[in-house]
Amino acid sequence: MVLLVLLLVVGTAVVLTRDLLKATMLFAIYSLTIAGLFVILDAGDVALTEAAVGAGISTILILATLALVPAREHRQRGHNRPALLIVFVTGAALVYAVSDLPEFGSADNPVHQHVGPYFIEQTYPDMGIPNMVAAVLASYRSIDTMGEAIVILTAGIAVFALLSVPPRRRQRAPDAKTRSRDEG
Amino acid sequence: MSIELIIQVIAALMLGIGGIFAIIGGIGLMRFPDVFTRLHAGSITDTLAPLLIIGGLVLLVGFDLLTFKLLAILFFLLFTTPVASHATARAALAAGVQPLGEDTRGTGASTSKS
Amino acid sequence: MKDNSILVIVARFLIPLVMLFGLYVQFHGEYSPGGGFQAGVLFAAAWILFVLIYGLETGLRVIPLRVIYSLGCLGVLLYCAVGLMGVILGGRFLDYQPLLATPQAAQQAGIILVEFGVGVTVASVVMMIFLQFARRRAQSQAAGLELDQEQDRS
Amino acid sequence: MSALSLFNYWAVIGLMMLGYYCVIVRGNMVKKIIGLGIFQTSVFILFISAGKVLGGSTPILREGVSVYSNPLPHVLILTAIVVGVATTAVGLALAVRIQEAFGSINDDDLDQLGQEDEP
Repeated sequence: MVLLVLLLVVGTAVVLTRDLLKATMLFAIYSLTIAGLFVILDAGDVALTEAAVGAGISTILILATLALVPAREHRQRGHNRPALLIVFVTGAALVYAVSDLPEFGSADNPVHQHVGPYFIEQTYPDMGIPNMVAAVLASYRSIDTMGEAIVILTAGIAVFALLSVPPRRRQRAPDAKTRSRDEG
Repeated sequence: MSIELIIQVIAALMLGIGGIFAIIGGIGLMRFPDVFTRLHAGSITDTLAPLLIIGGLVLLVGFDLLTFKLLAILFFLLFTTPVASHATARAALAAGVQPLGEDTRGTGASTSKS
Repeated sequence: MKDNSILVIVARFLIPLVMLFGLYVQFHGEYSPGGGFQAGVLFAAAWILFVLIYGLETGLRVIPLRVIYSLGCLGVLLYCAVGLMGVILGGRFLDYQPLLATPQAAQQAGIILVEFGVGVTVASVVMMIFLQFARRRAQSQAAGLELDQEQDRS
Repeated sequence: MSALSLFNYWAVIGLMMLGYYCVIVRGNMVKKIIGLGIFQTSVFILFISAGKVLGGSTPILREGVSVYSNPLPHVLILTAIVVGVATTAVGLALAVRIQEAFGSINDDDLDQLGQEDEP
């Protein structure tokens, strides 16, 4: 619960900073906090992944991008009041909807009635493997995981297609608006 | 029985002191004026606090496979944090941040406040 | 950054440890938290650390570009091949039972192979993505596209 | 107890709305992607909270433990995290290309460019 409050604070800081470098670093802290939260919520595998991917790889990727784009945001022109209204209305609707959810952590929630008990009971007799997450990932739901692997490969190919084209030489003008007008 | 109690008390003390060090480091990180002093606060507590906290955890766990894992984490942290602060300080110097000293007071602080 | 001896020595020391941890996570994933996804990311992280210290050229000499590309595809192909093996040996797609005589051992073998495929794919894709971003910077500097950060500060 | 039993879900909604706000208000594309990341992680927390059983343990079989949390949400989120970073990479690559083509990754600047083009 403390971690959740910390998450809200760090998330607000990420959204509010204008310096993108600072926002990236705060986002890494945010990811690590989430990893801690996952450990508390009994999800060791997910915490390991989040710590490696969220705090490590995505931070590196955003930093590599910031080397290529301006690392600072422009000042916003003040048109965010409707957006705030939308956000608050959506949030209120969601809070209203959430009040119908079953109580947090109770063992007779509908989530735990369907296939979860089967996985918990049958993993060891079926496979002889103590880690149920690995068993479900690679055996019970293996077609799903194959799809994920293909999605990752596709994302890699997409990045390759986007970034392996050599950049064109461009006439530089001092102003950002006139600079790209002749580009067409 | 009493030995276990003593070990637990020592472990709790170590955990508590480690936590206090971490908090002190955080305060220093917020309050100090420029990059290098902040780095000083951060890095020193970053080596001391894990040392105490993981030491306390090792005492709590006893001798186990987990002890080895904890010691490996400690080992890793003791190697990485000083190097990270070294790299940060070097990068700050290379980026042209002047250390805050007697004679440069007032010039370094304005550029390095982040 | 090759001239900074502290970084070089500590990295030389840490990279094998990170890779060892990656292997542990990959092959001990059946008994403790871990698996292909995490191990792949860890392996790629070790390589990225190497590239950050020694530069992209040396990093590509360790794992050539063509190897990275083909490993990414080979991982997925290994996954699919394990699936097809089940079909050929008389089961369903991704059914591990026909692979070995005892069902438990067959399941374990299937899981280990599949996780290995996932790990290889994830590692090489993450390497590839990082490589593209890192290369882009050199290319756009060569094309005169480097941006001055000061101009956009408002 | 009942007042705070849904606290996780409320925090998830708070984070979700933070990410949403970041995506729709901030003009900078890298910031939008970070906002998308916040939104994503809030969904992760929602799933993992749904899988938690109070008094349960990590879903790795051990002696002396009988109550485990539900492993299914963990599997779903495990793959979702890695796919999330892959999509983030694609988004960042698109941002890099837009910066190179138009000299800006800000919505307002790009809007102006579009208005200047059509007379």
